[in-house]
Amino acid sequence: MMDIAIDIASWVLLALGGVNLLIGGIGVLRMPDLYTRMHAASLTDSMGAILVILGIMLQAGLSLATVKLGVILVFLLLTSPTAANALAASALLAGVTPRTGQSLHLSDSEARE
Amino acid sequence: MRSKGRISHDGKIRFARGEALLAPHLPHLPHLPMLQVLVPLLMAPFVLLLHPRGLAWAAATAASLMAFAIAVVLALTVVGDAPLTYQVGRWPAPYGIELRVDDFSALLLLVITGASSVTLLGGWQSLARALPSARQPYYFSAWLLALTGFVGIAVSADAFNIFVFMEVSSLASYVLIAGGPDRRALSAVFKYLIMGTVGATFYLVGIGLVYMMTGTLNLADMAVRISDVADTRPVLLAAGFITVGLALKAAIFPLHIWLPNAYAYAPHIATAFLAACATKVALYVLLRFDFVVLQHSASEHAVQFAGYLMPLAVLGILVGSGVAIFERDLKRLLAFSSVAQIGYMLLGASLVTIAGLNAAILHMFNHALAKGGLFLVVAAFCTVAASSQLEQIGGIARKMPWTFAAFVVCGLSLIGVPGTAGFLSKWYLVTAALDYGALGIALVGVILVSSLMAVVYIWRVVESACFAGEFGDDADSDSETAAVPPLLFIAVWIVALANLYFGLASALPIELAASAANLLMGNAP
Amino acid sequence: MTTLFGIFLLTLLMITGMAIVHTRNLFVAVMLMGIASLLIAASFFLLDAADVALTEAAIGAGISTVLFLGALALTSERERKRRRSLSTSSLLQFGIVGVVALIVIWATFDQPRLGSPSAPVQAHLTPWYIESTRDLIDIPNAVTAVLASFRGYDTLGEVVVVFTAGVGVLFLLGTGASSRAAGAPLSEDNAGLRHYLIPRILGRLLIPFILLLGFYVQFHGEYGPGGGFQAGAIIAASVILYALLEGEQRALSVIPQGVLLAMMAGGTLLFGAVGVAGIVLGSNFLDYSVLSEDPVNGQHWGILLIEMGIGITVAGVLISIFHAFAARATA
Amino acid sequence: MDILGLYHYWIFAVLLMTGFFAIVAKPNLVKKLIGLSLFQSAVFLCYITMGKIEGGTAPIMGEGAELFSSPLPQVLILTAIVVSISTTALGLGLVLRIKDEYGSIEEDEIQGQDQP
Repeated sequence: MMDIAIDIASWVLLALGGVNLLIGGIGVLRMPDLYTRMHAASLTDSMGAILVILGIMLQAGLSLATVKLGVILVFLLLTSPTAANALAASALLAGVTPRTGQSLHLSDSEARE
Repeated sequence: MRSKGRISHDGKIRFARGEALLAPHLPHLPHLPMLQVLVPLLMAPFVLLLHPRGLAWAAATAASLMAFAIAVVLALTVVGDAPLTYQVGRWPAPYGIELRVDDFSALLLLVITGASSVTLLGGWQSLARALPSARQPYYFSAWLLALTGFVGIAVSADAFNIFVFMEVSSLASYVLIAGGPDRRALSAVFKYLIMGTVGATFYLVGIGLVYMMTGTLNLADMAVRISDVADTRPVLLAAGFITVGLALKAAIFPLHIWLPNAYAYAPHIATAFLAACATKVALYVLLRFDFVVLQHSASEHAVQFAGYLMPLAVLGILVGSGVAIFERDLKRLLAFSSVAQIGYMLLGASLVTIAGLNAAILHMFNHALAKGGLFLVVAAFCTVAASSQLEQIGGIARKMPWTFAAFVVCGLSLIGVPGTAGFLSKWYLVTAALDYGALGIALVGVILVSSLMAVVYIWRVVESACFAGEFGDDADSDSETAAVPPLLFIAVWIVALANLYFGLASALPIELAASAANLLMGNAP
Repeated sequence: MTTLFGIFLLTLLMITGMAIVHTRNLFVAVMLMGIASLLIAASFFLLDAADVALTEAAIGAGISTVLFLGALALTSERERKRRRSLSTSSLLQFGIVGVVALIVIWATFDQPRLGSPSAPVQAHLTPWYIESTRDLIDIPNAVTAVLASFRGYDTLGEVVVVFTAGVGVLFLLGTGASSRAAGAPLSEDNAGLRHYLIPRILGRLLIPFILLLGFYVQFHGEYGPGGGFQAGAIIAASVILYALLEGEQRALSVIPQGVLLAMMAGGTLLFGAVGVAGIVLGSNFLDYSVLSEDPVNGQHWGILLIEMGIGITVAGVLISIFHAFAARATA
Repeated sequence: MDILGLYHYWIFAVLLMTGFFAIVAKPNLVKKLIGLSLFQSAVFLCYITMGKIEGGTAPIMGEGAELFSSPLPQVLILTAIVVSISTTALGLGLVLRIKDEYGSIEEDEIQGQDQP
């Protein structure tokens, strides 16, 4: 009984994580400029990673694998937001300005003109 | 041996005829095939750390001379005798990597190490002028690495090991060429890098497919096991990939387009070294693979090999010589002549007879002598001339008559005038072609026409060196010995005299080439 | 299931490959190349090649991407537009490429199928390698045994290739140290990411762990996936990260160019010396069994030492190449 | 069964030629090197595929496993990967020098400058 409950919980987590990542992917494709795209990518990425790893942890049960997964999770939570931060900061430094107002609704080539 | 618990080794190192003679003096004789590679290999990192002026060159030259000495001993040991084998790490042959020095590889080793030693010996001033002193250790280290690569290919009996050393030699050759003073050296090297890597990767695909069908990488083992699967599609495809890949590396017409610029813009000394051995090593692997592994197994292979490569060889001979006639730059002229000479070697091989192979292999040796000598003379010319353009060297014969005389000797050898080394291989080639029947007559015609073309382009150089102005006025102001570095002068004449010597009394290369040809056609000596 | 997943990955890989060729933005192409490397690495993992997967991920997706980006920063990010998009020559090239691809596919029908136990690759040499690894070398990882002992000579050649590349790049570009006055004050240019607090703090936190991972991979190569090449790449990555965060100059003062050169040469020489020891002790080159009274123990020593040599050379070369590239950017 | 058993090799063929196309058709030098990397990666895939054995595990002998995939192709490809990155590094070094000397990394522009 317990096993089935854990199994169901883990699959729910995995599915939720997968959906999160999918939404992130769609966001990257659909958003208009670099910053909004990064917004889509970084947030859903972290959330998706947390959910997926929790799901796998439940699958693995109490073992060495769970500990390793925990370490991976900590690593991901540290690095992925930092990478996003560094990327955004460098973009700003390189002169990519965030789009606001009307220009948000224009396509790339229109905005450039 | 202390190694207990090891499986027995069936293929113990065999001592050859020279053992009784040399063994007391050379305790490392059984290790010589390995030392041949190790001497330059282990010297290269040392050279990198030698920064004081000239020391890197001296160390590199010493290593190169030592490698040459080893090659001579190896050649004397294996000539007409059983090959020397060496099991690296003492692992038996198809499992571990085997080194194998037979007559063919011994001949090639002589060419490689000899070319490296003579060019390095004579090249100090020329290279010192071309390179800033801070970069010299890198350059001489790369030189030894190129030597390591060429030598490693020649002694290896393992298909994948050949690939690894091919890459060592290629990467190092790129560096050697990129040291040229002209910026065009860089774009030439880039083209060479792309085409060379494509060639090596094609070769890798080819041996991958053969490995897939036979499960082995050792060339001898491959030759045995391939007979079961000889006519399957992957093996046919592998033969195609290997031939095209190595043809790229060997600059066989029409895949030669990287060669003229690479040779023309490299430092003169590096050109002399690479022209003497780089393409020949690739040709060596091609012949080895095609004749030892593929020829006897794939039923149609001999026909295909001759059918595809003979027209290419003939075209290469004619086009290479033809373009050389109209080149205005001496180095490019000689580079196009190299394309033609590779055609000769290929023509001999594509006859698929012992006589043809014999001519091809002997021509490898003789062409290295002639072309290496010619490029060395170019280096000597360029110590006073601004560039190797024909106009720039006008009248140089009056300024440096002795160096020019060496040029004429090597040029005659390239043309194939009796009394020089080049004559012998051309004579063998003509004889081999005449045995070939009706088509053979046409081939002899091609050889004669291209020899006449060689006369024309060598004459153009002689003409402008003797009769055009430029150096005529200050001919007396500066003596020749002051203009040409003495070491370079000596090196030039060593090669020129070798051209004469091997034209008259050349027992060793002829014997090596003859038994190498027998070996390739499957008749053990 | 695994096969299907493999096919899915490979299909993605094929699409990525075509996108790489198609895109005109070189930056995008490099990023896609990184993705392709990771896809290949994942496929290798499914094909039971853990060592190769690790190497492909560390070198293909990691170091190679860094080098390409370094080069792009100094050249240009976009391919120039062609006027004629479809000329006869490009159609011809396309045709030739297509025909060759079809020929290769045509040849596959005679090949052993994926995973076939009767394939020559499995039947001929493999059983010997597995058994001998167990009996004569006595380490769990057969890949390390083949790499370091049975075909150790190939590996020596490979180290020499890396060394040659290092020599070549330093010859072409000059060393990182020589193009800049030593001890120059930290300027905007070579200060790295010093002004960015978050990456710096996190980097300081991570670098020790990356180094630790590098050493783990180095010394654990006999028991699991790993070895000198991977470890060298990881250690180089940690130094490169340090240089990115703290600036070129700091990184060079921690490991000066002279030390890097000594590492390049020393690692290769260490490998060679272990091999020569075999000759001196009365056996063949690269025979480690004579290094100790017990041949199996000797093999362990030999493998440990040459893996160290590999790691040192690879780390030295990769860091040197990075510095040579980076010095151009700031010069 | 052919599809499952040969798909890896087909992808190898397609990738090999995709990379080759980039090498011959693209005039940008960096793009050529990217194509070269792709070209070589395809070969890695071919080798690793032939080493796989049905139902085997990675050739690391732990407890339990009895059937191992072949270690030899893996070793060869470890070597080839390193060779590939070495070539790429040297090629990029050349590209940087070419950019310095010619101010361009497009093949036809460079050739145009070389012709007087």
